[in-house]
Amino acid sequence: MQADTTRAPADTVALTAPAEVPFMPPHNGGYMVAAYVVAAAVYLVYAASLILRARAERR
Amino acid sequence: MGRALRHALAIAGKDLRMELRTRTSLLSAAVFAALVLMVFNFARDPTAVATVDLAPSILWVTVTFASVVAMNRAFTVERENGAFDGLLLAPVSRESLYLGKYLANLAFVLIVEAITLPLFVLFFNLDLGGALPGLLLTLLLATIGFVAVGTVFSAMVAKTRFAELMLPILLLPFMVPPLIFAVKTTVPLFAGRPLSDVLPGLRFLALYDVAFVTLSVLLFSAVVDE
Amino acid sequence: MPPADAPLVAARGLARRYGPVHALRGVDLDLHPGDVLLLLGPNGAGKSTLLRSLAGLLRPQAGSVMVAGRRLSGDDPDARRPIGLLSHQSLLYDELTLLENLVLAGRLYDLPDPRARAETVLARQALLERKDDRPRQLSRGMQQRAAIARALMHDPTLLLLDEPFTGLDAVAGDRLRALLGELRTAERAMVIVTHHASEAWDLATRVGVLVGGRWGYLGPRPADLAAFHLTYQEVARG
Amino acid sequence: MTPDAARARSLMTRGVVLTVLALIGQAAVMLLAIQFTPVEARQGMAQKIFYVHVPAAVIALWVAVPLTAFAGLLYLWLHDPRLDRFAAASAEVSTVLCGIVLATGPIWGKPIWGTWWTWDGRLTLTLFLFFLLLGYHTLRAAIRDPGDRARFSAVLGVMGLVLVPFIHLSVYLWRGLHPQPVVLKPSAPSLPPEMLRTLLSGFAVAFLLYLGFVTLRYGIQLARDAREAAHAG
Repeated sequence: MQADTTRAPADTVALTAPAEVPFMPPHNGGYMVAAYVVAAAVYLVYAASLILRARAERR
Repeated sequence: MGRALRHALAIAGKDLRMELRTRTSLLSAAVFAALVLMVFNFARDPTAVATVDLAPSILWVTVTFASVVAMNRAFTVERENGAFDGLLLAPVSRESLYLGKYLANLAFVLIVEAITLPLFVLFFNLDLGGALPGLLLTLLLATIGFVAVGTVFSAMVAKTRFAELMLPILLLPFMVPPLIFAVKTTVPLFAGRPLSDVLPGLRFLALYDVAFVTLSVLLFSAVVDE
Repeated sequence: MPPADAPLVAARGLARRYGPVHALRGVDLDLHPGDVLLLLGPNGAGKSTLLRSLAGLLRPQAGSVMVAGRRLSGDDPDARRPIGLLSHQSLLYDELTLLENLVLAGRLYDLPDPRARAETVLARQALLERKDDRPRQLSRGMQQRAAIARALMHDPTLLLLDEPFTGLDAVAGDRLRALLGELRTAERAMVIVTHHASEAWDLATRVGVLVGGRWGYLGPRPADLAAFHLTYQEVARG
Repeated sequence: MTPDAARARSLMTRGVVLTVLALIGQAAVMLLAIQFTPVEARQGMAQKIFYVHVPAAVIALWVAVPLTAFAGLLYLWLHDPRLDRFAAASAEVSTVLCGIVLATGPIWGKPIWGTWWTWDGRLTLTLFLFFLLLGYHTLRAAIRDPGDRARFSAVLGVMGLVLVPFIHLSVYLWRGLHPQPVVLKPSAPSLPPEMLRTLLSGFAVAFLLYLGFVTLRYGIQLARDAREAAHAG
């Protein structure tokens, strides 16, 4: 079986021992975006609620 | 030491006499248990899931909810005519006051379990056989633990309007570890596996009991003393 | 026993807050055996806060209370032994009979023969024939006599009474005044919290008026109630 | 303007500044993770959720929740209202942080482990703490007397903290694993420098967020208490 000579792209670093057959990392960036959006949303909404409550107190 | 125990037994005795006289919450807890068991009985497909695998968790869920019903009344009854002030005023240490209420609660829950267990065996026509002593020990150790925490929490929620709802909300997270330890003890027990498989669960249950009975005794005065 | 002239009760610098509200702002009080203090003051002036602090049911945020030479604190339950409390609630369990309620109290106070003692105090309150009844089966006046019986089970030397006359008709009021008269002995001190000074004026040896958590007036009871009302009015406003 | 009200005002200002800075920091870390951190060869881009999930979990489980319980324990000893006020503020922030961990956990789990939920030690502990915190807030809302509310929530806080080791034991027994050494050791045993840098900055920002949020929330509560005192005084 002819060895697959394509190397993983330069900027990826194999954390664990490389599998016998190097392969492209799975295309699952969408999950990352979803997680970042959710985290950012929660942080922002909570910060906003605190700042609004603070402003209500200052009046 | 003897005096503290006498005080505790006097208080526990009073609670038991009052409860056995009205039997309200004991009966409701027992009826509740029977209903939950029945629901479980019809909610599963006996052919799909072997009874023996499901049985432990069914028993524990039933016991969990039935005991929360039983434990709630421990301190609601003290609010009648400000009777609790009478106990707080007496030269009784908070530790023996807690011990008294704890022993009464323990007795109620064990009575509810004594009603639930035969129903459980009947409804699921289980052949416990050799597993009965192990099951009873596990049931006792688990109950000792969560009733200790439940007694402290029922003292706190008695002061709120919806004590019946508050107690489960506070207590359930504390009941899951003993529940897991108990299920992980009874599953190998029912399956007749060697003692070494049964021991870890029992050891953790005993550890939980020591930790939370001690902690509850220490923290109880913070709950009742204004 | 503490020396003869030592006060039965010595409260020093009592302070207590409920969130933003300062119920007590530094209250001192000495009570000697035989004293009967009439505790007056507008609502929310701190009367029941002070009474509950004297009973050891309320931990002051500052200051301390000594009863019969022992400081009231969580870790010394016995310091509360000499204290008896008659609150406007009866402290009785509805599911227990009168006798069972009193025997329980007797056991908590380590009495040698709680049952005999219970029957004695019930007899003195003319309730012996009702000993097997439940508190809720009794009239308001009888319930209060049952509550008094419970408070007297351990023969307290410090008797605290929180608005004992509320809800009583004239007859029951007179009967209570007579009873309190009998209870006034050389060894016992009493604190009576009330809204109407007249209810227990002639029983009192001293009068204390709490205003905003401090003493507006604390001293021997003046002879004339009417004159006192005048000074009390400015004190309350002052 | 009472001293408390003045102090509340300054705390709120400081809290807002800290929070805004921390939010900017958080955005920077996300950018750092996306643009300037290598993609993990086996897990792909989804692995980068790690840089938000783990810091929030570490700050929640090792800073926010323990501080809440410890402030409660100290309150039981000193009965100082400031400790109770801090415990309540820290509990609210702990709930938000646990919320983020529970939200991003499954989103990370799906691509990596193939399931939305696993009884992994850290996630299970976070779920338990989330329920304990909901109980904590429900209890505080249900008790009107400030003294009772402070003591009861402190007792629940201490009880909750003692429950944590038993949650670890339950997870261990439930999954029949050998006990995991440290629940929170980053899943990658040793990170290359570029990844470690992003993770550490993630920790720093998450801590700054906690600090900003708790200062701000404490200031708000102090202002409310001061206003109440003014009315009742």
